[in-house]
Amino acid sequence: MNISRRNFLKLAGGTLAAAGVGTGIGVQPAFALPKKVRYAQEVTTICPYCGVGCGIIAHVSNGKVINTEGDPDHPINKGALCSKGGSLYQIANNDKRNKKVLYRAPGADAWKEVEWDWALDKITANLKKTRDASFKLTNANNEVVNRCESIAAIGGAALDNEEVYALTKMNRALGLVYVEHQARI
Amino acid sequence: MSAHGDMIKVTDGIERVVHWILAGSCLFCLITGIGFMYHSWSFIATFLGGPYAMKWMHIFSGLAFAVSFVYSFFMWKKDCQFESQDLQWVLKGGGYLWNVKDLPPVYKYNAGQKAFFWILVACAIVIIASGVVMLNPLYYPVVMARFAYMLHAGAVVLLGAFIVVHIYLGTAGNPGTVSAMLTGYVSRPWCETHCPRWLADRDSWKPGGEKDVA
Amino acid sequence: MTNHWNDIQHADAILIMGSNPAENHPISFKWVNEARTKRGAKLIVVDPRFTRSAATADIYARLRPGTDIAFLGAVINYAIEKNRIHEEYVKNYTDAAYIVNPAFQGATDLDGLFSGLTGAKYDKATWAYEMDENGIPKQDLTLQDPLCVYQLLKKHYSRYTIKKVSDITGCDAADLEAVCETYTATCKPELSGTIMYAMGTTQHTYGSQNVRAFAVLQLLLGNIGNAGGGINALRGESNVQGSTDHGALFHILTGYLKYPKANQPTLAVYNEQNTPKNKDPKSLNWWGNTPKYMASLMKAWWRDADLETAYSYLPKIDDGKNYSYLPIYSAMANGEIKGMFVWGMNPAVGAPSSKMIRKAIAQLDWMVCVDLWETETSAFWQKEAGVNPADIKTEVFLLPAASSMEKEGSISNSGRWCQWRYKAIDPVGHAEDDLWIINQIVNRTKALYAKEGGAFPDPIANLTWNYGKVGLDGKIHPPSPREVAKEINGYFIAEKEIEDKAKGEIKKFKPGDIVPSFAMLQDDGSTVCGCWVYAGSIDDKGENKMMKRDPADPTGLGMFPNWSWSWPVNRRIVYNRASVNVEGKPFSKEKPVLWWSPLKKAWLGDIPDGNGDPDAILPFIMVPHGRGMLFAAGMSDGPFPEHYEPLESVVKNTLSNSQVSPVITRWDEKAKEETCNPILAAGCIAALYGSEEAKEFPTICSTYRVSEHWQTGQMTRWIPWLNELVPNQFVEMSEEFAREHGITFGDKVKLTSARNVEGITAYAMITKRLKPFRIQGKDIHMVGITWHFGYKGLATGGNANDLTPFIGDPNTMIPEYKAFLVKVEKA
Amino acid sequence: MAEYIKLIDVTKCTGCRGCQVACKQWNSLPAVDTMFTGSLQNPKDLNYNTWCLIRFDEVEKDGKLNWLMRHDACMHCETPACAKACPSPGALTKNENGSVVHNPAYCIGCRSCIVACPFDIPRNDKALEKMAKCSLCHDRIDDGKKPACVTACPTGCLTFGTKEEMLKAAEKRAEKVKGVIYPANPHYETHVMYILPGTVGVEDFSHMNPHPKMPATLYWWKNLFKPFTLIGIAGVAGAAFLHYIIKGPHRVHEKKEGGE
Repeated sequence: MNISRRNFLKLAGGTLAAAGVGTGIGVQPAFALPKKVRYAQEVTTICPYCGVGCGIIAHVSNGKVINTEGDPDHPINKGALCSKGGSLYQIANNDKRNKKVLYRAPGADAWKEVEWDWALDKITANLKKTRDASFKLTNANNEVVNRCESIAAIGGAALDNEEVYALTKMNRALGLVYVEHQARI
Repeated sequence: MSAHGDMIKVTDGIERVVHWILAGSCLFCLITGIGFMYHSWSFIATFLGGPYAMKWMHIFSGLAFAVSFVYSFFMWKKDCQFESQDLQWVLKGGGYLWNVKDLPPVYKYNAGQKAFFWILVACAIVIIASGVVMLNPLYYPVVMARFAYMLHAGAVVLLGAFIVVHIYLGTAGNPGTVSAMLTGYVSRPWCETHCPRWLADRDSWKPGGEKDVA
Repeated sequence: MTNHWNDIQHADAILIMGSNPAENHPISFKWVNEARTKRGAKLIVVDPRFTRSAATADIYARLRPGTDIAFLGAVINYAIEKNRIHEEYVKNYTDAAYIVNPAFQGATDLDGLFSGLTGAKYDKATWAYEMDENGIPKQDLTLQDPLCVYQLLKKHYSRYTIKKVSDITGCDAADLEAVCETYTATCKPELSGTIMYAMGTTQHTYGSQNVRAFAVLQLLLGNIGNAGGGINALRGESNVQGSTDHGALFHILTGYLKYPKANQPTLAVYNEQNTPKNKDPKSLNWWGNTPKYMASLMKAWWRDADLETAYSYLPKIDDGKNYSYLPIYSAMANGEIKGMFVWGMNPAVGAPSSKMIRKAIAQLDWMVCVDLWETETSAFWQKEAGVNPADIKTEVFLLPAASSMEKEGSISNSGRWCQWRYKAIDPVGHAEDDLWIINQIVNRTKALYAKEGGAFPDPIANLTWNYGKVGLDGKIHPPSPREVAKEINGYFIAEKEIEDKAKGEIKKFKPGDIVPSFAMLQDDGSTVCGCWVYAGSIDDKGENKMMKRDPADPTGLGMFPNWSWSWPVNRRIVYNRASVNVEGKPFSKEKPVLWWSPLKKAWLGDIPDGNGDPDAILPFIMVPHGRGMLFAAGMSDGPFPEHYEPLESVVKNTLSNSQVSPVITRWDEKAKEETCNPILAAGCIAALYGSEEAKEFPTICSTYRVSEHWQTGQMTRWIPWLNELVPNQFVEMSEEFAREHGITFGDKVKLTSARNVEGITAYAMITKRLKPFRIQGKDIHMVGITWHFGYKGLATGGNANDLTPFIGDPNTMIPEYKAFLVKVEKA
Repeated sequence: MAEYIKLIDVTKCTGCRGCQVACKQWNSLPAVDTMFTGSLQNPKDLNYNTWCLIRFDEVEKDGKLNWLMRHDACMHCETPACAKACPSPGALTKNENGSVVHNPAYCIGCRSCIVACPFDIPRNDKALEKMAKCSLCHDRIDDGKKPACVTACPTGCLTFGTKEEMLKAAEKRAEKVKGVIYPANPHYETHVMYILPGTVGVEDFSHMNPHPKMPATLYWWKNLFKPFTLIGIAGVAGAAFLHYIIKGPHRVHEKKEGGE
């Protein structure tokens, strides 16, 4: 039973569709939901939650994710998804996401929306100030250490490989030694 | 009043209004109910603006039916008390089914009319009570709700049939009757035939009353 | 994972211990069930709580939190006593036959300790194999020498009898025996058993030894390297595997290269100390390649500097000093750390004793958080956190990050499959992907140092950061992950001719050529490689193998060699040379991972772990001696796993008089010192066995996760559909416990611990799935609480980590989240 | 077109609730405001925006704890009581593929389907005056996909296929795990079937009808009273007509009228 749009309109147009007067339930063509993903673009992605690495298809239409579901071709999950993976749609479509750069001044009791440029410059300035003030060329044993112990960098397990590689490269180039992420906990 | 000629007033205005509210709402409910019951009769809903609109029409019409029913129950119940000679009337087929001349004289309503009243009462109680349950079926135990749906329909079977009888006998079956519920007046011969005892009684209350009125 | 997710379907017995895959890795149950329906595999679940994994298990065994080693000790003892071991495997592929230094003394001789204890540290001189004149460990292939590893192991675990262990763990003896019987049945060469573990195993003071116990058991049963076997760590985050591969921990560089220490001033010294030596010709000793990988990494980071200079740019850590997760916060509390970057992490909820953590964070001058939503960490200064914002002087930046669908790049799952994900939509609002943010910070820092100079600017100024192509408009475009992926894979920067000994030909490479495999990496600075284990992820035509989507499965074993790419060199099962006997014939004909074809003179099947003819090399190529280690001298707390009680325990250790391991870092003792920072002093107290605190906090508590939320809830508590499923924090408790404490259905309870007397509240979930443990004749109660909740998000609730102890494993410093003491009362 | 069956193998369910979210995702159903219910079951019951629900029960039998998790959703009856009770044409229809589908456009919110359902599945929204329930994702079936819940199910608990295949599979599996097929009554056919573990009984599962059948009241209503309503009216009207033409109307004597 293939319900086409035309059939649907025909049905919607007339409630006079024939049905049994008597006692049985006649098989009737059902209404059809709009085929929401039929004309959408499919983009494959991998679930951002646990380490199983399930394949997910995001259906994209007009720059919006309109549906997400398990990738039936993916050998690990074969289309299956748990509750978390199944809710990916609400990550892409979520009112509460951070959409602006936020800044909280010392002692302030609220966020302030700021521009990227301003924030990045301020972060860089803070970074340099802290690094320069505490950079150690040698340790107590007079061994060369070239490190900055006053800045820590944590996290990265939710980043892509390329990002976390760049992050490690940056952290170590800055001289950080307090470098940790979720693998430890 | 002379417009009525030699006519006898059998119903007053309130009675007629209540009757027609009752009759109208009942018929409307019956028709819309049939529209719900038979998907193939969904044109009824279409004429009335769709099944959703029809749902509310059915409910409000049912409300009118219920109110007018309660009023009419108290209005007519006294006149519809059975008496001993009603049995006789029934045994003779009320003079409708076969020609019998010596019917016991009827007061205001004959046994058939009384029976119709009481069947209406019984069915209406069932229909209204079940209808109330159906308004909020989820507030009641599911078994009760299911019985409500069944009884609502079951009572309609009975009531629907009797309404047809009532309409036939009130119109084509007994010419001259319908005016009782339209103008309130019927002819004297009609009265002599259908409610002789009541007529006699009436004349005794108001000697020549009818003529006065006329 | 030594194996991968699809491979679980080949198991004949599945031991789920210290994990709860039905809830936390639900899709893995697809393959668990596949094994059960297709092969009739037995599912064994060992857990303190009757979890959703246990709901369908064939055998469920309960154990008191923190007694995993005792439990596994009983299984190991059973295997040895009943001779249910894979003898051929044990003799050929493990160190069972190696002779150990006669001066070594174990827990049986030293009442739970090992020889060499000096203060709070082991001197491991005696934990060594005896070497022959060629520098190869001495062996007794009869396994009868009382000094051989096998006999020492046997002696060590002889104390772990069913009866004894049942009394320690609280596990019913019949259940324990059923587990032993069922799991050790996989000792038959053709059978395999897999162990699925996660944080229930590792988040213990003895977490590393718990995993060691798995390794010992699997080696005895011959379950590593084969299909349906292995030790499989179920990783909790989508790319925690990849981020570890890329060196996001203090003690490693990319590809698990050891992090340089202050006493390794030059690359030459570093290479000398970190390149294991081995004289056994059969051992590949893969870490012998360390200089090549290190040189390629240095060239990736500081291309224009010579290798030694580049090495000098790397910050060095002090030998013996720990810079890991817990020390970060103790340093922060002490005011030593002034600034912090937080990349999608939420320590205000996730770190142990998190109330103290939030106070430590308040000591920072500035913090940069990069996240999709506001987290408890980025909002630690808000009123909801129970603080006065005006008192907190920390500057906080919250940068909006792109979600996984709003950028592209690869992530590596637990089974080491590196899978590419594509960009579906543009980031919401002003959000940007992390690479863009990192790139901005690096470029701006470089510019700032170029302009102003500063402390040791060379590593920043000279850092090779050639990402972002110049567009037609003359501007530098944001970096593409594809450029970075190429650097991670590696390419040549100088002309090079490399001789392929196997094929007897010479391969020529010119600058810009892709490095086809890590075997081609050079120690002379002619190659660049960001992470050697990822070398080969891009083929010589530049095709990114991580993007592959070919569902073909030529072996029929579900290895899908052309679906994405698996490190190393697309090998799907590591140590797979252990799945064949010395003649190259698979132990299991039914599910051969690989096999030697004498006709073709080649290995067929999976990519073999190390080339060469059968018996030419030993299978455990990452181990210097090439054999699986039953005796692990590398561990800080003993070469064999030994049971000790958790730091916070109401039970005396009845196996020895060593209540806790002597080598764990005792912040609780430091906290008692008068000089201790008050933040640390309050946050590090522990309710030790026999102390007053232990009497006040008599109930064992364990934290855990549920299927519907993730980690600290920093993502999932913003997802309405998931909050609908689990809207509130709750505490699981047995009906017996609830009765004793007058707690009834729908009540809220308050939990307090030695570190948090104000406590947290949660709903009581009274369940038949928890029961008191019968231990040493007493009923011991436990409760379980999720750690998904905090004060931000659409669903909020008590933060379980406000209760957890500040104590870590001596090897990895992983915090103890699974066994600590609390008091539960009706709120 | 083939007839399909969704088979729910309760022995394989691990209660991850992927189905619950997948259902909401595909059908664009908003989250419901919930509170802790004492167990993991949440929402507490099916509702207008929750068409499938994992129900959790803890049952101790023979000293063994059974943690039962059951995917509860529309059973898609062969003779759906809901559609039978429905007064609005097109609001509840049964498709050839076996799915019983509601169309909110035609639903008038009368709730008779909820009362009629032997499994207590449909739910209504009071304000919207609409009912809703699982549609077996018939729109996905049309596109050659499996229902969202089945696609999402990780453990193989939910499977979907043609009637013949699934009936065979159900028997095989039930035999293997010594389980019970539900509904057991061969005269009550549904397009959703369960395999229940043999260690517990149907009555151990909450919200499960041990003897599903079309309510007798509905049978009386639709199979008896419904035809008799029109038959009665038409019959009486016919009889009246016959009376009129045969016996004629009961006229009052004219001459009497005039004679007076």
